[in-house]
Amino acid sequence: MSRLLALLRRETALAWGGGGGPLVAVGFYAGVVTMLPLAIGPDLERLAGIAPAAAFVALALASLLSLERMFERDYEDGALDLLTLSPTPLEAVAAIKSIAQWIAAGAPLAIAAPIAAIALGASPQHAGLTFVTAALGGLAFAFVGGTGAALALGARRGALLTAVIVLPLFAPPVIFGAGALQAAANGLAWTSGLLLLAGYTLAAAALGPVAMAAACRNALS
Amino acid sequence: MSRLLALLRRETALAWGGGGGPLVAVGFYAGVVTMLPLAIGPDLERLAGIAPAAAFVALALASLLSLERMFERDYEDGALDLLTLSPTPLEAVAAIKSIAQWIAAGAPLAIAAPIAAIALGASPQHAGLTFVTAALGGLAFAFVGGTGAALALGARRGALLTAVIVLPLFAPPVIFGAGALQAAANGLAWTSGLLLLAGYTLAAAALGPVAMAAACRNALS
Amino acid sequence: MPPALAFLANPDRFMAFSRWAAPMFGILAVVLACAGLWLGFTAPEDYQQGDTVRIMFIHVPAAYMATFVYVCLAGASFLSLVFRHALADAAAKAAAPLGAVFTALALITGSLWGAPMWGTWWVWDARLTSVLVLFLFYLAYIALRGAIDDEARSARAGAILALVGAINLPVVKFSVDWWNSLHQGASVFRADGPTMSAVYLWPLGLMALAYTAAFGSLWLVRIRAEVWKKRAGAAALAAAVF
Amino acid sequence: MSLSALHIEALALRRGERLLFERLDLDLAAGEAVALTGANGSGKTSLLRAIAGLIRPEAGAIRFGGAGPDDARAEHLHLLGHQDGLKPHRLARDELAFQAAWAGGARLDAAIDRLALAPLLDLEVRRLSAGQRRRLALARLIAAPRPLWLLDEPMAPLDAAWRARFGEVMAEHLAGGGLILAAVHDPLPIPARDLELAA
Amino acid sequence: MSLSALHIEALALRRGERLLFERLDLDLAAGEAVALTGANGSGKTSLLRAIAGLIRPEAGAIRFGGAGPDDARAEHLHLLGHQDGLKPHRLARDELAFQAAWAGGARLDAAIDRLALAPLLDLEVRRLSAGQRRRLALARLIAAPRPLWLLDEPMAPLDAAWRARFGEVMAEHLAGGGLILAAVHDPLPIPARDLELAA
Ligand code: HEM
Ligand SMILES: Nc1ncnc2c1ncn2[C@@H]1O[C@H](COP(=O)(O)OP(=O)(O)OP(=O)(O)O)[C@@H](O)[C@H]1O
Ligand SMILES: Nc1ncnc2c1ncn2[C@@H]1O[C@H](COP(=O)(O)OP(=O)(O)OP(=O)(O)O)[C@@H](O)[C@H]1O
Ligand SMILES: [Mg+2]
Ligand SMILES: [Mg+2]
Repeated sequence: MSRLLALLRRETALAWGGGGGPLVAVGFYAGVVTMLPLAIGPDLERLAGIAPAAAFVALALASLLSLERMFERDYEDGALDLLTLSPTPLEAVAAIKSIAQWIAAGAPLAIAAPIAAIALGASPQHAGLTFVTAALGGLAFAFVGGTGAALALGARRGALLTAVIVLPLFAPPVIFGAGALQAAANGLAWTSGLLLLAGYTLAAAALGPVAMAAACRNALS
Repeated sequence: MSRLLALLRRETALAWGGGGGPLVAVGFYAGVVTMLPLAIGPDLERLAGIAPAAAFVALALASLLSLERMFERDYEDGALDLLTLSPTPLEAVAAIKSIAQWIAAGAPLAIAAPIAAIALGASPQHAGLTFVTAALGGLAFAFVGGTGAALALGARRGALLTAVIVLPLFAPPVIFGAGALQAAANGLAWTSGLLLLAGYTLAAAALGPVAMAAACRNALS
Repeated sequence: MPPALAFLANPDRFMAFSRWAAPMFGILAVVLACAGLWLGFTAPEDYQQGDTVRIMFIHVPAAYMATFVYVCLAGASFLSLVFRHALADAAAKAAAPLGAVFTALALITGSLWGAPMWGTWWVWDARLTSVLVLFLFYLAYIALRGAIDDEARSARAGAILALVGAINLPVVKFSVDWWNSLHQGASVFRADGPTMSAVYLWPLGLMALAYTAAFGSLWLVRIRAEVWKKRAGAAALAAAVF
Repeated sequence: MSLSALHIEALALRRGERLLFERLDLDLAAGEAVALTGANGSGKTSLLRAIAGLIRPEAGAIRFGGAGPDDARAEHLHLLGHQDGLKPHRLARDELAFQAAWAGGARLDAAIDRLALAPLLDLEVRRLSAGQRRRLALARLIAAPRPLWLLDEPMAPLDAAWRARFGEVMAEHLAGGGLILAAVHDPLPIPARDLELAA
Repeated sequence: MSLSALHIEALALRRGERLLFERLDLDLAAGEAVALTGANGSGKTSLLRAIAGLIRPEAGAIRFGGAGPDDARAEHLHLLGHQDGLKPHRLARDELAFQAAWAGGARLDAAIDRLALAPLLDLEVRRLSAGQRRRLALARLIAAPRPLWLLDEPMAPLDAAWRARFGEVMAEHLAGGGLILAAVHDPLPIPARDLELAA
């Protein structure tokens, strides 16, 4: 138990990136969210229309940005060797890494998401839904993204290869999550979207660690 | 001269990421461009409205994703030491790194940009303008992004800190570039936007290398 | 392993089998394609779509092959992961670019068809989007394989990705359907009423078989090439002095 | 310490297309040290990694006395490689605490004491000199007692005084029933059998 | 070779809050080698980096005979540190070609030959053993002849045979009028003066 806690603490610190922590994550998010209206121009109606979607895409991209650190550093500097030499199965390590990723990036971003959406002109009455969706979506992004990051290990690649692997896997949560938000904004039923998102997240949390562990073992061998 | 060529070759290869090359870059781009309509929904008119802007923001994010590799690896593995011990001034090294970044990511993305914009529903008649804007914008992103990457060196940070430094600097090219595209789409005058973008790119190319070299020397000392 | 696969799992038997099977499939594909195209081009024009309806004979089989090849890729990947069999991996590696080509063909012909029919090259409708994601998956697989030098590790990483994709692709398909049903956009073009009379169904069926045979032939050829590449590599290494 | 021996039988290792060695045998009992020597590229590091279960042998068997292979690898051995897994931008204190906790170690203070790490704890790992960094990496051997030590050139960056002191640490470990397999280019400062890998 | 000497006068170096050493003097003439010794953390690496101009001295002067400091650092010295600047995922061939070209070296074939790198060129750097990787890093010394070699524990990962051969390479360099300053924990295989940094 204390071993898992120590790992969680380390992984969170590494994912957090030392410096600004959530401030940095949220700053990035805010940057993306401001850039879109800058690019589109200040047409209020158009902005409000895409606000929840844009917030969600920004969340996905922010998750993407932090993926590279999940396994690659540990792989190159030998820490992944240590992580395998322990009673804790590699699957649990992978799960904790994903959760730490979420704590450092997903959770602060989920808190920022409703604010960003409102800033882009979405109605405040769905703030709660936005938060829940972003939190769930972030968790899915962390597990799915980790799988991509682990697969890209040992490849002569770059962050871009991870991104290419991960983006198709990000499609369903984006559709479910942004779809639910979009539906809520249009006064339609959004529960099914949320449920599907929860289902995908659950499945990702169950299968992701297995794939990550297999990919890591493969990269080390 | 052969020294600069060798550096350009190495940097391009490193930025390129070995494997898939432009395929990977373009695949990422395609992924980002796909995600937006997934989130927004298939409303053609709405999509067409944001198409050029989205393509441009995707370009900015793709540039952002590859920044971390520009200096950090060289810093941590000692290659930056070597790069300073040469008759070539560090400013030239920084400029070449930025250009390599553009060759590996910016140029293929500039070629993909018109295609992506058209896929999102923009009118094909502005494909040429989209290409020029994306190419210029990509160059600006490379120089500005490199500056952010160099400044973040040695900070206990993460890709996110680079992003936070860089995003405000990315705002002007996004505004000018996407603004020109938007103006062209609405049948307005777009030359001023393009000129401003070109001016910003020029300024970035002139000042960026100096800032990068100073930041690198500082990180090493 | 099923007996047929177990039989082919031996590289020598596989090489002997594919040596004549590949050209046979190739000839079959040409014959079927000729028949299909003949029937297709002599079929009457569609009263709505006119001549453009003939794109269907290129497009629909390509779209069907896009998924079929992925099933082959995932199956081969599973075998390669479980049995660590080099031939299964060669099969997976060989299938991916073919699948990407079929998918690209479906996308391109669909777009070409869409321009006259829908007045646009592309809409974000459920089917189109899921095909695009499928295409991205192929690209991801190819990029991953290309980026890992070590054969064994490249094989396992690719296999894991292919299997992850096999789980994800139905979800993508299902999710875009769900998403589309929410926003009834201007994209329900799937009016397959008169399109599917027997005059169209026959050439379509023949073309589908032709595509399948062509895939079979190309797949075998590419697997053979992989096997040769491996043998050549081993020979060169044996010759080199360390 | 529930690991009483290491048995390697007819081991063959392959890296890429190259067969590193075949039919390697080794028996290591409690209290024994073996110095693994051999030319560069002869497979010392690969052998240590194979024992740790990180690479799969081409042929042959690796067995542990007193524990199953999974157990032994999870709880009864330390692998200290060329790469020490320390993050350059983290504080030495944090890295040490994690590595010790992860290995299940409770003797953190003893390790800090023994390796004189106290003045280094507040520095970032990247500021440490090569020898200081190695001492930090060695700390988990002491903080989390495990019987089998697989060491890859453990003393190269240490100065003469620290080589001697680490020799004492190894001698104590052997005296307590430990097992040491160390890949080295210079002789070990403790009595040890030699196993030479032919290139 | 247009660098005839290295003069260090009353040098003081500070890292963070710590003053590493003060009033250090050293004169190194063409054809001479100095073995820089001292305890871990005494400042050997820091001194080499200061000579290469990467860190700024607290006090004192570093001068080169026959060239200005900028010139000397740009063209007349090699620094080979703990960190070799090789990218793990690139092919050895590519890394070698770049490092040699960057140092302005035309004698790539001689380096490959002398260090027996030919069979390694098609491997990724991360697959190389520690000693092989060091040989790859040493190659630029031969590929791009420069008079002053600043070496930081150059031979630690090399096996006995390669230590001897690299000793020959160093001896030749000195015979050709080169200068060597090498931080070491073990004696150098060539005649060398000793400079010990007190901790
Ligand atoms: C890029 C655009 C397009 C894509 C990606 C696409 C994709 C697909 C896919 C995946 C299928 C299912 C094949 C199977 O059964 O496995 C299909 C079938 C079909 N497509 Fe397309 N399609 C596109 C454009 C079009 C257009 C423009 C038309 C005609 C107006 C069209 C007409 C059909 C028909 C008639 C079928 C077969 C019958 C059916 O399943 O309803 N497609 N297409
Ligand atoms: N994928 C690969 N393909 C071919 N050869 C490989 C591959 N991976 C490793 N090798 C080779 O396997 C050998 C194993 O090296 P290993 O690191 O085990 O040697 P070592 O005895 O530890 O050497 P050193 O004393 O230099 O540390 C090296 O010759 C290396 O080049
Ligand atoms: N920012 C800093 N703050 C405090 N101390 C520092 C800082 N940076 C480096 N040091 C210290 O400066 C000293 C310089 O170490 P240096 O690497 O020069 O030693 P070295 O003689 O090469 O040792 P080794 O033999 O272990 O390689 C070390 O004690 C290190 O801890
Ligand atoms: Mg080794
Ligand atoms: Mg040192």
